[in-house]
Amino acid sequence: MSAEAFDGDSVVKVTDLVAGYIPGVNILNGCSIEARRGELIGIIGPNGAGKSTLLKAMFGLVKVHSGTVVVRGQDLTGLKANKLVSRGVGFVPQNNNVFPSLTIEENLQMGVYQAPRTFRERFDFVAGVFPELAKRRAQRAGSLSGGERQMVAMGRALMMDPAVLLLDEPSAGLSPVKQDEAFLRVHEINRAGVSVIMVEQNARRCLQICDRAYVLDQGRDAYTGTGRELMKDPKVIQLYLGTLAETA
Amino acid sequence: SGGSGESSAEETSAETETAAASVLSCPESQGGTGEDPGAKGDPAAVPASTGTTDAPLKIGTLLPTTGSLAYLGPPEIAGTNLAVEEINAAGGVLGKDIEIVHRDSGDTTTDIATQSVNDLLSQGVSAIVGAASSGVSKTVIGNITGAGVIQFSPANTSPDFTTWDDNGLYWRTAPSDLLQGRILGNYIMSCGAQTVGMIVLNDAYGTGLQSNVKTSVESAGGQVVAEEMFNEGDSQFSSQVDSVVAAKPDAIVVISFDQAKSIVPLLTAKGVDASQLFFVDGNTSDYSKDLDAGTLEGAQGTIPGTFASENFKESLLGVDPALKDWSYAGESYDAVTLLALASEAAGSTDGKAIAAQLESVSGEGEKCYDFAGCVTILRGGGDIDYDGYSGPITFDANGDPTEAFIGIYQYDADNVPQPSRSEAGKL
Amino acid sequence: MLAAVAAMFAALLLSAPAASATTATPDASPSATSPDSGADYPDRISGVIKNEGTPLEGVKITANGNGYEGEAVTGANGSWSIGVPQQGAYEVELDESTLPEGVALAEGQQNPRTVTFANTTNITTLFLLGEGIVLQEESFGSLLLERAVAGLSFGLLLALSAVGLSLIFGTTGLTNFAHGEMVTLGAILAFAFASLGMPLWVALPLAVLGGAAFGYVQDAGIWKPLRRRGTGLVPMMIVSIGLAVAVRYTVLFFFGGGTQQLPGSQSPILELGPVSIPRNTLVSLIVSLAVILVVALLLLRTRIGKATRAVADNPALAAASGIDVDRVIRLVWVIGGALAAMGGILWAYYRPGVSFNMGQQILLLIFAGVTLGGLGTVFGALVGSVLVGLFVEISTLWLEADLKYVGALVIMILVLLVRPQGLLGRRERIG
Amino acid sequence: MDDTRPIAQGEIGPGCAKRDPILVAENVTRTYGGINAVDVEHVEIPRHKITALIGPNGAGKTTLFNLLTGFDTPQSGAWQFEGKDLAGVSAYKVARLGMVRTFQLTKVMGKLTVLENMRLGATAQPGESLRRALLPPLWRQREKEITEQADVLLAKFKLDTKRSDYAASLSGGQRKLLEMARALMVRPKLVMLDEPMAGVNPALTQSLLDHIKNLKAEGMTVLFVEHDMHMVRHIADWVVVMAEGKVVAEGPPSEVMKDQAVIDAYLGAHHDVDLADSEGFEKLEAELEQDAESSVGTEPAVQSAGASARRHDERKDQA
Amino acid sequence: MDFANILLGAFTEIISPTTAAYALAALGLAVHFGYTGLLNFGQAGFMAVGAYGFAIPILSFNAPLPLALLIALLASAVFAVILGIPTLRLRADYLAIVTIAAAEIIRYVVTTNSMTPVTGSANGLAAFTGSFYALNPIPDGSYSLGPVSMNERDLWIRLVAWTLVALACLLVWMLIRSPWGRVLKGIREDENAVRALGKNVYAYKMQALVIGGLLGSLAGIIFTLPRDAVQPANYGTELTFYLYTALLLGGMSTVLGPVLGSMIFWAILSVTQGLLYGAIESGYITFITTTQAGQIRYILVGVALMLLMIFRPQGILGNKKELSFA
Ligand SMILES: Nc1ncnc2c1ncn2[C@@H]1O[C@H](COP(=O)(O)OP(=O)(O)OP(=O)(O)O)[C@@H](O)[C@H]1O
Ligand SMILES: Nc1ncnc2c1ncn2[C@@H]1O[C@H](COP(=O)(O)OP(=O)(O)OP(=O)(O)O)[C@@H](O)[C@H]1O
Ligand SMILES: [Mg+2]
Ligand SMILES: [Mg+2]
Repeated sequence: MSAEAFDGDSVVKVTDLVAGYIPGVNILNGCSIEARRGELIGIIGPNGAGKSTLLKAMFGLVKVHSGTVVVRGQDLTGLKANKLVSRGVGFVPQNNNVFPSLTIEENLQMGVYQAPRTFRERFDFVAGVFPELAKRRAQRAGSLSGGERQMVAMGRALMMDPAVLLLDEPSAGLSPVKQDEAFLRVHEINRAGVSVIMVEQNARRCLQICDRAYVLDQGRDAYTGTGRELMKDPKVIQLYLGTLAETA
Repeated sequence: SGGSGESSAEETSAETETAAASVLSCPESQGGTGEDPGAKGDPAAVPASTGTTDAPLKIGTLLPTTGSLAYLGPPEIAGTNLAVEEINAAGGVLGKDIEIVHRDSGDTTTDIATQSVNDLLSQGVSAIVGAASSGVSKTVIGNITGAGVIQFSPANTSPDFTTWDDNGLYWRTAPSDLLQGRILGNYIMSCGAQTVGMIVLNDAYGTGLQSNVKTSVESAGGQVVAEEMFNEGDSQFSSQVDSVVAAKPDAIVVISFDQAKSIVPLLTAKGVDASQLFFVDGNTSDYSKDLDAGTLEGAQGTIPGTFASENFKESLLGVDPALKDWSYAGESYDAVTLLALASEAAGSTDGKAIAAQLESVSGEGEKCYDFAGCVTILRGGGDIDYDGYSGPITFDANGDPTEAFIGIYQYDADNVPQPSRSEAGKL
Repeated sequence: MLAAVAAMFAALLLSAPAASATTATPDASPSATSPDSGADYPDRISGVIKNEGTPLEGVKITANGNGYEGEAVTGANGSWSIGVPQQGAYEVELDESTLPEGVALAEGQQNPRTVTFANTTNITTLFLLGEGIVLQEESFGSLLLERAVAGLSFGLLLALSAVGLSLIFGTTGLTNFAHGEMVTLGAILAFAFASLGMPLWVALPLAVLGGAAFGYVQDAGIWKPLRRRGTGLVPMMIVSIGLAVAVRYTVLFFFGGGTQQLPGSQSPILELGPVSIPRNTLVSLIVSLAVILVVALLLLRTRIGKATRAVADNPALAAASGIDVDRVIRLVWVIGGALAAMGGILWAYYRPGVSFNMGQQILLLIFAGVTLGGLGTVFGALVGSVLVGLFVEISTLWLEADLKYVGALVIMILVLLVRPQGLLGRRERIG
Repeated sequence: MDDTRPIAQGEIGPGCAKRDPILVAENVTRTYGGINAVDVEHVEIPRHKITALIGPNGAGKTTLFNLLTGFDTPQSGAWQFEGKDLAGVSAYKVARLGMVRTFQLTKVMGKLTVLENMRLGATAQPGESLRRALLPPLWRQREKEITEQADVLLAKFKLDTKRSDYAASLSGGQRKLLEMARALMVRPKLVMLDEPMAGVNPALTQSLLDHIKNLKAEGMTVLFVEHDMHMVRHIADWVVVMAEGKVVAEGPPSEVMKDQAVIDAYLGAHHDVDLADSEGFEKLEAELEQDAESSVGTEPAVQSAGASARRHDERKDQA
Repeated sequence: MDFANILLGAFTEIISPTTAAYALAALGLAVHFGYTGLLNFGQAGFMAVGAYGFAIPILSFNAPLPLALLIALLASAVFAVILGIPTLRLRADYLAIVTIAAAEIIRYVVTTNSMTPVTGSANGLAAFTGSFYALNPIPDGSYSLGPVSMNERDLWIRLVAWTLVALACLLVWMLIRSPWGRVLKGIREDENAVRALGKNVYAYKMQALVIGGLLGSLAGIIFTLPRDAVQPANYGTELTFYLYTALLLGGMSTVLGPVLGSMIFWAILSVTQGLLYGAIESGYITFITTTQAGQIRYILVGVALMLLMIFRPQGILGNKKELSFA
């Protein structure tokens, strides 16, 4: 699934990205990451490191001061989000990731907004991943539990069928089975040819399935390596992974 | 205008025979056109003033160009401008051309009047002509008269001002509602109505007229069977119209300003005959562009003052070619002319000094009808009695006119009010 | 002074014959109404004698006072008039023997009576016959029906404007105080096009298009740049107030402060069973309802409709789903502008009248409707507005007419007390 | 304070009685439309213990929190906190009594600084009453104490560098941390944490666990919802499992996590499997696919995912 | 065109009692909206309650000044409480409409003809400030404040009005920087979070509503004093809009913002008028008449308002940073 799968050409290449919310305060200070064809990239790091900011900046939702975002050879830096969607980039934000007043089904429809014809087919796929969404398709997303919302958000992204998928903590709030399910599906999608960049605080699980991972700290990519390498790196463990899972 | 007056007279009498019993039969129209009050003086023949002044007489106006009474502003402003033109053509007051400064009064919702007044006062005006609305006048009267400046309204009809504590500085050319209301009420009864319904604007103007109409209707033995109020700023009147019509009164009085344009179609649609409709000065205007021909034929209305003469209308159009209405133009013209005359008589442009002369230039003395004529007499040492476009104007000590004509108009088939008769009254 | 008045009056009278020379009934002969005495005196006592609405001819009246006695007999139209030499108190008496058989003075009518006059030249006194004045009462049921119909029409009309407002609010979160001016503009444009000589079927659609264009221009010129800058909703709300003021006075500048009428503003009343309703109102009722239902269905069913709700919920996520947020909002402004303009035209026919502040005058009621129904929902705007319309009209059965908006506003507050999210609004989940 | 006496009184099972309950709920039900969100017959929360509330998504955990703390009203039910009946008591009074909760979807006061957020949590600040607010001497001293207390907590939660930033500028995980730290400012008797560690970095989580254990030592009772089983195993003294609104299992963590029903519905058989090791991965996959066979057709859907992703690529390449 | 005179006009407006009244009312709104997040669009209603609450006792039963003042303040507190009971549970946007409605109800009720003996209906009430001016310790004469000259009466009302503004600012400033003020701000941000921390949100909101309302009703009284008249039409929604404008011009979560905003608002009104009329009267502009100038002026005011909000949405004294987290 890993080394042989990619042929070396880079699908997403972020170079020296500097970005921030308020003029004068940079959150990302020259961050560079790359995802090659068919790669599953994990991004981990402490809270407030700038992981979400990185994804948002790549997706045109945060102002980029300098640096470039190149997707499949095209420079897409600072393009509006909906333009990125039409270039095959999908994104699941960390917070506020559903449309509360739309029903579950309508939320999922929004996932295929630019290709409404594929709805049936994609919906069946998502229903397979999260059967509870299909069962309650007419319920408004605003009334869902935290985990259910997360499923809707994931479901919306799975609907999209993008070439590159950016996920911000997709497993947060999901029960253990659902988390495993989610990781597995992400992995599956990835195997089907979609490049995935995934931010996770469930760091071990993330490192277990990803091809390569970056550790982000204070707006920079501090470490990088394959998932397994990082998982074993004592410094990474001490600073970012903790030992809780091991002592168990 | 006499021609169309004739046809309406025929129409009404024809209807008296055929239509239902509720149709009224008013006293015959006496027709008539507006006449100039009297011969004008010759501006070229005015002798030089004996007095002098350092500062020319400066008059401010506080008339509505915005707000709900905005449509009343243009004729009033034209009236004042016309007067100023004529005064200056006759050499001005105390040897200097007079100046006029216009400011917006807005309406009571905008509170723009206070600011305009501050501005005018800071420019050193001796008198302020305005406001049109009694409500606005009330908010500024303290400010103006407190500063020793005359407030001279061409259109306030609220009786409250008669007794206002104004240092003798509040004056007006419009007669208080008392007279118009009495005459209208009485006139309606003389048309054979026994029951009257009223749709009334709830403000100083509307309720003042309403209570006087009601008094005279009741004292004649009739009854007001429906009184429906609406507020300034209301814009749909169906409930008021419906409940007045439901009481089936013989006559319906609409006391409003511009709102009549919305009220009348509702009334006539409900089957009210035009001859049952009576208007007041706020809404006795030309509806030829607004209503289908014949809609108002036979309806009647009252306007204080004698009928606006063709001459006067023409002169006004010379000042403002866009004018459509003449309401209070005469009163405004007279206000400025009286102020100028009083200033000349006082030999001063000080507000208090001018006010002290207003009563005497308006009454007791040799009749004269414009600035040139009057000032000629005045400078010749005579005593004058100015009679203006709005009536004979004789002030009492409260600053109110003591006598006035109320013109009664009847609508012709084109929905244009035509002079029908005129009644004189004293206050 | 008195002499002067008399002279003035005489001058007027003198001018009269000239004006009425061609009049069929010369006004110099008041005898056309009745033969009476004292025809030359300017001060007159007069009246009309009617029995159950029919004028009585030949009834004799006398007036006595100030050393003068006059009498008159009623003419064919029942009127009589006695001229008296001076104002003051007179005793006026109706000669009951001259009344027809079976007709008598009504109860409580003084005869003879003292009539005093001062300050005016005419005084009228009525002798009521038969039962006197009979008050007309309509049954409560028919009054209620009448008000309900009026309220329904008014409410639907509000709803049309309210839907536009609610749509804009729902999509952008903006409380648009300039919506009243968008309503006004529809009517003003219709008036302008019609007065250019266009037939109504051209002028009215053009005005609606104009409203849509105004929505477009507004968004392109103001709201989109503001969104770009990330301006908050409250500053935007103030901008909308500024816009409202600027537009209102621009309209005033060009249109003037008066009320004007659109062609065909006077319409006959149609009787539909127990209900009577002006034709224009009926048409506007049907148009409103149809348009609102179409808009609501579009929003619920179509992709773009769902997109508007998605943008309302979360613009960033909407963009992340591939929705062109600016385009959706632009569309909403265009539709909102068109609906407001349509509302304005119907409003101009309903009142009837076009004036520069007509939209502002109902803005609060529009807001009340939208709020009562639940902010941001189309059906809510419909239901809320109809309720507001009904309460405005029906409350006049008990309240003074000048308080008629109070009833509706109180009801709105009471409903929100029970349902803080409005009738069709949904409560948000906590936690 | 190592209390090793048994927590339950009598037999352990769903709804069993506790030796020293701080919170007792009876027949609490809440339905939304047709859904029975919460239908708890009986549950007791032991005093001075750390209790974990776990269960699948949508089990009703958050709703139960809402009901118990007065943010929502149940269709029926009664519950006592330290013997006081709380049904119908408004949310702020519940908090005053010493039962404070956090929110799963964080609620921070965005335009207040992090420190002000913390200070707002403090109790017994006389300056919060209108009358005393105007007399600073009456509240300055207390304010100083509060600030000290806040600073200690902020340092623990790694928020000290953000102390004077607006809370709106916090990252997702930092919000979670602030939410929890703020609740601790109240010094409640019972603190109810709704997924406090979701989104928090594991290294930090680990360092916070000791802090939570200390709370117990200070006499606090903790009830928390969490999906992170390492954490549950590590600090919980007792675990309550909810599913479809009901309490389905209860017991010490080690026992409960061996319960087959809990594993099936919630944990999954292989949640400990290392996915990095390809064997483990396939095991898990097979397991999940087997589960899914009963539900909607996963297999073709997955294929179609792959297929359409490829199509996508082709589309782009043509462009 | 006389620029000195235009500036003089603007200065006159800046120190006028009406501006002081706006400042007080806008300060009340700052408490409501700027600090507590209560989108009260009924401040005109509070002003009306103050004005009528002051005038009616004096005119109806000859109440002495302090009693009238007390009644006015009490009335507005009661109004705040009555208004608060149904509305404080509402979301901000619902609250806005309901408070507009409540203020309009007040206005309709004092306008209705059926209560003329008490309220004077649409004519309003007049001649009730005698006792206030009787308190004037300033001897008769003409006084000048900078370039503006005024009589003893004008000076007295200005002194009183601006002293009140200063006191109110001080009060609000002290309240807002206290822990009490912090709770208000917390409520503005998220009332459920504050509730979860054990604060009685409802009571705090009510306190804020009452305090802002009291400031509003004081403003209503100040507004009527120089006019010696209350007019119901003065208290329409427009007034509230203008108050919000003043508040936002200055900066909504600041103490001095509302004061500065009111001054700017009135200065804009005055300067646009001065420039426009000046240009027309001195012949710079020939294509419009002074009749139209009143209308143009409002167009300019509207545009100026928009521009100010577009280019400085946080207000003059506001903190730009706050806005980036809408
Ligand atoms: N809207 C914002 N305005 C200003 N600063 C922000 C904003 N959002 C985040 N920040 C700051 O940017 C930094 C990075 O935030 P970001 O959300 O990218 O962190 P993260 O790595 O995703 O953390 P977490 O794991 O907690 O989600 C943090 O210090 C945060 O305080
Ligand atoms: N307002 C509401 N309307 C309709 N359904 C609701 C509402 N609130 C909650 N529910 C439903 O009730 C169920 C319980 O929700 P709850 O939030 O309590 O779950 P939870 O156990 O906290 O789940 P999670 O672990 O995902 O947070 C869910 O299925 C949810 O969809
Ligand atoms: Mg993040
Ligand atoms: Mg939950």
